[in-house]
Amino acid sequence: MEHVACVGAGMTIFSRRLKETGKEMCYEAVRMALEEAELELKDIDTVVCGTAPDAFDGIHMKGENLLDGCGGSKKTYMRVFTGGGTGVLAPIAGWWHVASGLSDVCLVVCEEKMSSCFPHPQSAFAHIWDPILERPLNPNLVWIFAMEMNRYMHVHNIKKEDIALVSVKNKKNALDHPSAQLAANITVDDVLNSEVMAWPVQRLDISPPSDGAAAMIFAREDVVHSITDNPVWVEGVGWCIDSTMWTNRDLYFPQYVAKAAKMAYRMAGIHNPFKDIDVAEPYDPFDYKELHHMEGLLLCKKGEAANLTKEGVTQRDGDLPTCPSGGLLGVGNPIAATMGVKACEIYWQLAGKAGKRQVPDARTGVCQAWGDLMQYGSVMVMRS
Amino acid sequence: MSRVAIVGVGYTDFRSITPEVSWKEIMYKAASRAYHDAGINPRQHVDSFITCAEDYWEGFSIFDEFTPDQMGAVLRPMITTCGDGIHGLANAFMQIKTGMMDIVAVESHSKISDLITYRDVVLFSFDPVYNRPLGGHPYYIAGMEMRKYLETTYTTEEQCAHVVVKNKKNALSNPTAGHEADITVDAVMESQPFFEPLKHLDIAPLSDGAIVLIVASEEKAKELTDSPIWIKGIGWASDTPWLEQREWSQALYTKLAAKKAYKMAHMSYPPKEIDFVEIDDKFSYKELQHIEACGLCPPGTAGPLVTEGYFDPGGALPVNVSGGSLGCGNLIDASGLQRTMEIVLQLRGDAGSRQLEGETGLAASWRGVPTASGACIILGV
Amino acid sequence: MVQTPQGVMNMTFLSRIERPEDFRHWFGDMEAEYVYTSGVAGDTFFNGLKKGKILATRCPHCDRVFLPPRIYCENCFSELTEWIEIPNEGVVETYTVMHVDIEENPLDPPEIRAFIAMEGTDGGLLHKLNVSPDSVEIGMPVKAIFKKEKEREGKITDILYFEP
Amino acid sequence: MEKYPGEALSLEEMKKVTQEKWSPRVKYAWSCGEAMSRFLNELKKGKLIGRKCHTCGRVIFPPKMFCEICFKPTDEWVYLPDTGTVMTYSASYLDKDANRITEPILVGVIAIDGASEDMGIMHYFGEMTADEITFGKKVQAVWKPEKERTGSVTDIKWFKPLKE
Repeated sequence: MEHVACVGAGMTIFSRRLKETGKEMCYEAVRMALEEAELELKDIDTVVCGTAPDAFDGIHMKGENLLDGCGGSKKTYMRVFTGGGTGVLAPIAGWWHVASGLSDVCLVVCEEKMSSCFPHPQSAFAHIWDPILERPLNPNLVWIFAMEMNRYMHVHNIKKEDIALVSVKNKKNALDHPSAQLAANITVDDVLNSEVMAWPVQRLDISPPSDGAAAMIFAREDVVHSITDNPVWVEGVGWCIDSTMWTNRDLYFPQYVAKAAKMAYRMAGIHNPFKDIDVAEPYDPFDYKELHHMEGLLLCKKGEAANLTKEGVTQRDGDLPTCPSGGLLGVGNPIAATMGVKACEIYWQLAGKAGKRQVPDARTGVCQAWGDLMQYGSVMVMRS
Repeated sequence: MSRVAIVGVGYTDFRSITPEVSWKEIMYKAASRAYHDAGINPRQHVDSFITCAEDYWEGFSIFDEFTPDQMGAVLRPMITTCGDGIHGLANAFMQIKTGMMDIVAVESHSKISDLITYRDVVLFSFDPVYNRPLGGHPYYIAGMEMRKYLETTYTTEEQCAHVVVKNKKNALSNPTAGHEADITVDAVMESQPFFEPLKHLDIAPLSDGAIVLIVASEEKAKELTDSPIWIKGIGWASDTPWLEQREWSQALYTKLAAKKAYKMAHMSYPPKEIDFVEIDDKFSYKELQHIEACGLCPPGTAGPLVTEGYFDPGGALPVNVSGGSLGCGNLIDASGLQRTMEIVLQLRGDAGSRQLEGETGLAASWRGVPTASGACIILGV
Repeated sequence: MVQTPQGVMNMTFLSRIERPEDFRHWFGDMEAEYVYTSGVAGDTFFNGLKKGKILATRCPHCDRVFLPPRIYCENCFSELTEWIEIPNEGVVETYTVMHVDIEENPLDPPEIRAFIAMEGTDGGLLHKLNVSPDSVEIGMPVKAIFKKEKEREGKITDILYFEP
Repeated sequence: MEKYPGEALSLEEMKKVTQEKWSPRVKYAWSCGEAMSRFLNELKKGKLIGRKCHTCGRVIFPPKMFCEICFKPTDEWVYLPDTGTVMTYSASYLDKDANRITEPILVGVIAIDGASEDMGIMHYFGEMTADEITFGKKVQAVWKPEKERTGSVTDIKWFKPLKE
């Protein structure tokens, strides 16, 4: 197995609407990553594109449409897609392109342009459900998360005000992120008093739909050192899917995330995740999801994540800084392009390039994404 | 470097409609046969699963959700790649090459009969501001490309019609094929002009079907079977997606993909080293264009050669003995997997009445209008 | 050899529907409304079309002129900032006579679609050709015919068609 | 703070840039196949049906012709009662298009009695208020009159509290 490092990353701002086309967004993220790595497009031999439903951008086979903006024209180009899990699965795919020995320098580009779906991307979400069993009930996407959140709160007896702390923390962290769409100083009361969407989910529990793109460059060990003195190595990868039938399992714990995490930790030689990991970027499209995923990532025992948050452990200056980027709640949620606040953020943190968001002495980091019908986990461990 | 092999195949019949199975059940059917063929249990032996699909072909915003159960992939590593079946095989190949995986299952299917508005969906893949607003049947792009190809290479419409006749006839010997026929060149030439010079019978009709291939590391392959089929080379590539920037006369994506595959297979003169070929023929002229792009004959010679019988099952270089898309039906993104499967069956000696002699075969795919993406795989015993 | 597990792996289902009328189909769609911004390059191009102008961008490194215009060079990824106005003329690079519509019903009269390589660029435009099917040929010089200025909306259809 | 690329548009600005609109025609007739056809046909008769796997002993609901855990065909059809237990729930003030509504939609996952642990479906609750729904509550399906049933999950109007 070839040793693989990330040598550069880039991302656009995340915004409710961007003027750029999907291709143009990809180009801008890629250019930033190339500049950081001081590489040119000709140095890239392989391109991986990660982008989620075609129904957002409103282009069938949108991977094909985006490919020139991704730098894939006349190149070896591949799109992977695992719903919301794409944001970390795409860099994992970049890893296997390089680790297999097939590619020397691989560019990974993630994109989402949700504003094309007008007036609201909700109409695209209407089609993620089973057409026979669920779509006839006219479901709204928020319902499943509300049901999962409720089950999680019920099983562990967790209070809404404790969950709201995640939203407060991440929106505040996002104040330091140049891409942030919803950075703010808010209070727990703001969250608890915000509009009820589907109980127990309220407006400030949710991340916003966004347009955005992100890019990362991975290189093989023998070329890494000619590119940078400051590589961040991919030490562990894991991905896992659970059954389609989300109504056939207890939703209180994301077993698929735990399986993916174990796979990645085994590869990285991590035995005690809480101790061995210095910074974490679990997927946080909803505030409870950060807690749910900290448990899935085995960073704490089941039901304990809310306490850690309350104790300040997950703050940037805590023992386990979690979502120092500001996450999806603060920076925005352009599905696949959340690679920018997950995998890219861990890269920047470990390379010491996170600017005002920098957490001290971070050597090992983990990022994770989650997707499909609450059934997909993708996990990547990096080390400087 | 350790090698990678295909150790199991499973497939359904290819039929224009399949009302008796859901998309999950057709996948289950192909998967259970592939696992049986490889002598494995997916719940114990398969390390990773890959499906090749696009949301709008299937009717879901996130099709990946609906894939694991019928593959035996629950709580296992699984991904969807939005590509042709050979793109899926490429991911399996790479995953095994990392040393992390030993056995990977690759699935691709077409349940295109579920989609009522196929042509509208193809049009929906066009650039939304420059191309799509002009509307029309999306296959007009193929008509334009065929015109340029014929003009540049001096290939004739009759030579393209020969491809249709050959492939539909080949399909008569393939029990899984769904569009087999014994017809004449005149019948093709007289079929309704759709997008001149492209005629009705130049277009591969749509088909349903599912295919699963089991890919294994060298060590596992030798454990599992006495006849592993080795992946000698694999490559995939895309030309620009801009119709306005493209070289209309040639299939650059196939040229680039084949070059990569040949390099990996250490082939210096592929026409002498390859015994038979399964190549994309979603439109008749595409077979000729793709043969030339693979460097199996010089540009402009594939047309005359097809009329001479060079690409017939008994010819010097049999092409699409399975019947291809014209004879089996267009399986959309499963097409590449169907072609690879045919090469595997031929190399294993399991191709029944259409069995050919040879030790090395090539399969090449194209993702259809309006894409310029394709993949290429070289297999050997 | 790995042992084949016990059981009936190759038997697909153990029970089958036997009457065709018992099979069900479920009808549905994946429809939504979409709005596409024409992008940073596209916005300049389509605002140009409103004024009857065709604008392209040039890559100074590769000396290529992109039409449709891009903000980046596809080959070297340089940022493109140099806009040039090009003549409304080009030659037919390839064409087809469309005899059927999207439902595969006959189109009468047939419609001609072409890719027009535009003068002074390395690209061109895909559009309709207003010419009889008998007289069209590859290499034919054609020019863009615009809608009346008042009717233009900043869309590709501001060009009605190309004609000799 | 350094500037990251991208040009944000307000809703007003969005209306001013050049753009295209499109409403695709995307329609499906999904084959329901063996398992779902039978399931829907039984709903029309006012019955719930599952499939049993003899290897793991689970009764799978909604039914599948294959067991995803054992990876083998399931063995027999099993009728199930139309009662179950509330696994989780929500009271939604959003409809499917994210429009705000004042009377919440009560929805949840109901594990069906007689099926294996956690095997349930999503459905509505009725004949109770949001406050009356609790985890573990026993509920029963309320069926539409036979004449109005079409073989759909909506043949069940909602689940109501089960009277002991």
